[in-house]
Amino acid sequence: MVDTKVNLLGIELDNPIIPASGTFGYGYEFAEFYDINMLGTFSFKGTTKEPRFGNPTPRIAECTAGMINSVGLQNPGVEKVIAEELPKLKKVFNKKVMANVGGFSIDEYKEVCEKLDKEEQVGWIEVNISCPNVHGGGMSFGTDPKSAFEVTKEVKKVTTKPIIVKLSPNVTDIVSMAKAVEDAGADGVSLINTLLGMRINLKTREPVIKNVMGGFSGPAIFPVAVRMVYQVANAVKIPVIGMGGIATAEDVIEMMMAGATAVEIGAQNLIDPYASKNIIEDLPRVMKKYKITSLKELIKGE
Amino acid sequence: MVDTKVNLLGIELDNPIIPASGTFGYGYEFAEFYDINMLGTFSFKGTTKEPRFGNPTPRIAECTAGMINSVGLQNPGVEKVIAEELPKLKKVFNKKVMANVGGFSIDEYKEVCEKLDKEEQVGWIEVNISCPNVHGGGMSFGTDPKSAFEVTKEVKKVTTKPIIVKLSPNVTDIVSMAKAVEDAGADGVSLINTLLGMRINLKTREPVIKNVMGGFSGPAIFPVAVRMVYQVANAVKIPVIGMGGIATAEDVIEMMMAGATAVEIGAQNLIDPYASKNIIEDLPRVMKKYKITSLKELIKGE
Amino acid sequence: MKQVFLKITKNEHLTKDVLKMVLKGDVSDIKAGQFVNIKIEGEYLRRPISVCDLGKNTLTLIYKVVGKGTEIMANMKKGEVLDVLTGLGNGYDLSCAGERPLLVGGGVGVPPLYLLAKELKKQGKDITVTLGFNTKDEIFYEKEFSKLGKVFVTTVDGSYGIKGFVTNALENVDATYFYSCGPEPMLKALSNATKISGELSFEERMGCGFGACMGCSCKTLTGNKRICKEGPVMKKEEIIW
Amino acid sequence: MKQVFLKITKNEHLTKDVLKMVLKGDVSDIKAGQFVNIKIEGEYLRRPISVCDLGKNTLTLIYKVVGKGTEIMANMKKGEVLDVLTGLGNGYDLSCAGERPLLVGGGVGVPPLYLLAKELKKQGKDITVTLGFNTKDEIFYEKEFSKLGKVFVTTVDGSYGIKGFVTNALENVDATYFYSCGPEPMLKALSNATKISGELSFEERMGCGFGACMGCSCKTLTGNKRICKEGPVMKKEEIIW
Repeated sequence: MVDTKVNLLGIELDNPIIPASGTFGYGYEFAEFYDINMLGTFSFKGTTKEPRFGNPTPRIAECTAGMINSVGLQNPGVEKVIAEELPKLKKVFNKKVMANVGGFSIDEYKEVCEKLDKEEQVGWIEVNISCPNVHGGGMSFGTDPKSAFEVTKEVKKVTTKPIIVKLSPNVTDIVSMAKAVEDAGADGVSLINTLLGMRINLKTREPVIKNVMGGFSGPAIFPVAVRMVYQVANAVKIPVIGMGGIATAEDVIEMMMAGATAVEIGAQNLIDPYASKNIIEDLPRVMKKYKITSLKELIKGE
Repeated sequence: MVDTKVNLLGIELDNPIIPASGTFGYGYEFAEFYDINMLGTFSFKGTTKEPRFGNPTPRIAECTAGMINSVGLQNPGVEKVIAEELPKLKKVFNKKVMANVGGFSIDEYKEVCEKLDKEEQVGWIEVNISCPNVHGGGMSFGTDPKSAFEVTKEVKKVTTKPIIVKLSPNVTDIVSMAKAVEDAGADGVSLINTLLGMRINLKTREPVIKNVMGGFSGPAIFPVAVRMVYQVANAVKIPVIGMGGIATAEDVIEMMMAGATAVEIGAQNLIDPYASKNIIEDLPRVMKKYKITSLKELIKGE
Repeated sequence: MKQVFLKITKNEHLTKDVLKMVLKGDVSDIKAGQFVNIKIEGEYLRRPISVCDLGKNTLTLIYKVVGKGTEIMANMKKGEVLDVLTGLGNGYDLSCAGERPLLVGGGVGVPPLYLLAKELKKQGKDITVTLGFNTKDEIFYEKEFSKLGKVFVTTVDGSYGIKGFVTNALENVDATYFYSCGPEPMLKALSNATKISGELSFEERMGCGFGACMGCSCKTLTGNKRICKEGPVMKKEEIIW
Repeated sequence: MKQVFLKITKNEHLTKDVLKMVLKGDVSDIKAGQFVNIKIEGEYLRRPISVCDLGKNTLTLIYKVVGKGTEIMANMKKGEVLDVLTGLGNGYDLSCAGERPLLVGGGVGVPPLYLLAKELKKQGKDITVTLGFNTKDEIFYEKEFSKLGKVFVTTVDGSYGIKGFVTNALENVDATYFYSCGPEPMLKALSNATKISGELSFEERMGCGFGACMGCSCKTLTGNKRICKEGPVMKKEEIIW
């Protein structure tokens, strides 16, 4: 028997598979498809202080081996997430969930993180400083080490649970970003968020996405993700959650060999609602194939 | 009849199709496959002052919808290019060629550009400040606007032909890079060079590429390329050559709608030696389909 | 929602750009007005196609070739097996039909009305169908609908039936409720032209098609809705034009 | 180089991991020691496979399943048509063989020696063949080679033939020249173990396979060479180990 367990910042996961924020709603919808308790955990839909509709449609574009989205953090707002979504989730998920938080100012990040930190269901808080689809702050926090440091430091002041900062790949130097949030007290980092991409409709000669650009994800971006996870894992001491185009159990292993402690599955959940389940079920076979007894042996420093 | 002609910095091209540097050698090898005079032009193998072997092998890795290379500017050196490669090319190509120049210092860029500028066969000089596979300068010129400005300014001093600066996508702000070289006197920019990527061999648990990372190209990166070309074309007044994952005539049109005056075809030449030829032959059909009479009508400012 | 593997038993042109595909397999839990989401080899996103007809083990789709995904579909052969998510979307609410429902479809908005018409017919309703096309060559399924109710066809260029838009065929129709599907301008014109209540089926570029990605959201008077989950069918009264 | 479209007429296992594929079509201009580069649906790069045998209109390839590309190949069916670039690489130089050439192959390095052996046989040479495998179950083509010359088989575990490496079978061989293909450690050992001159065929990860990308370059005593163009066959004397 192979051992798929990993430890993510003090909580043992049955496996390293974590559906990524924005591709798994608040979980209960996928619970109609399969028992989501089989997951390591999942990161819920990026939550902001106020309810948001997000960007105008169309906000989806097809790409070779990937897709662009410009949803723009549509969510019901933190109050409603706590009052309605988490109770619904509780009925179908008995593990700790990862709370994903978006924001437009340091104060907003602080307020939302502080509220979610008090929720017993929440095991980790993933602070998204890298959403490419919101203006007025979200992205600049993700591309400027100083801003990233600030938001991390302030969030840490008002929280007790592990803070994982989600990094943008749209930067010259991913290592300096990771080090900045590590220095500010981040307990972990997750990367990569989407690459900024664009498509044009040849018939209308206009961008496919109403918002012109959006976040590009899917297997196409996997080599960039592996590279950045490798760079960051070799530069920081905190755990790295790897993501970006993972579609198979082989990809999971490759991402962990690059230095990830756990992985998030994003776009693949959207083209196959059973993707995360299938990957988990296929992991033991792939581990055996590559003579891996325990996933922990792949993790740097363990 | 549709008109595929475009004007690239004073020279009329029969069509906007330009095989990209590093995927077309010094041209004469492809002349065995088809008459390369049908091309708009092509950009020859990145040439440096001294002969270079490049990086250790393996220097190629397979990716979903793309590949990684870490060739590292293997070339016979500028003297031999002028003495041997250009004369061989002359026998099979009667158009102006684009000279691609790599380097490790401003002096080297200057010296190589000055020499190639004197060659009658050379129509444009493409200054590659963005090769991800060479250390000691090549990449930092491509990620720092000040260095990019400097190298462009110095090269312009010793050349008379149009200088096109090839930009790296591995930056936070592609627009500031493009503006820097425009301010320094660049006549045009070409983008995107490859994204920095990495793959790991699950059997050996080591990077596939001996040099660990390399340049990721192919259809996978097309949405990033379209986005950056769009951003740059909207920010500078000089012509933009668009490249990055172009595989079909439709992609050419999309890149031109994003703001490109001409396009370079890269990785696709490697998986299909007839790719550039096929794209040129398919262009009129696609233009008719999308009711484009002349490609010039797609180019911004024309 | 259900993931099923269906075998193509027919895939043929009805017009130059419109094809009919018949699939065989587990088609339980599919309702009129819903759509299926098809995995297409070589494309990343699935392609949502509205349900046109349903047999005991067969599903009929009618689709228009509009891009690369539908081009690939058009070249699929009998015997190929497709990975299909079924039972997606809310579907039409048959309980509102009244005695004399009006069905209004435009172009590729016509197919989803067919299964609806069959089911309303089973309930003994007096059905009127108005089908709008650009031109004569694009017309399909007129005969099929004729077996289920009174059919008016409009063509924009007047090459067949009533010249103009579907709204030009509504004047003498005395209906209790309407069901519609078609391009947004048609839906809006229809909504404005009718005093009765009704339902309209919308299109949007979708990511997942099953409510996860929020790609296809729209604002309504009754809150934000996902076209793929709380839609594609909306009540006339809740739509913000 | 030539781009051709070849139809699969056979694709069957020789051992657990090694398959033999026979392709039909235009196979002109292919020489012993060359390789072909095959477009594989779903993969980006072509896959280079060495030429094992050649008929009037048929090409035989023997390949080992080592990754995703060859896995896809192993699942290809009779009748499928492949996009193949042929005539790639330099091939063996038959003019150096002398009267008693020695052919040494290890594992999947065995196949390219077969066409070579056939052609040397045609020239009336006295051929000795040494084939190295890990174990008995991995052996293939021993019988085929036996028709062309004297064959020694070695297995690392001694489960068949001579126990050890191909070099263990060379002691009593009196050859004029050697031709070899196999893993690099084998080639090196062979090169060291032989006093005669010879040719060795190398493997490297390739981008294009036809000399454009410089992905597979290597340094030799006679300058930089591209494995795909000036190689894959190198003279013993020019190799830098």
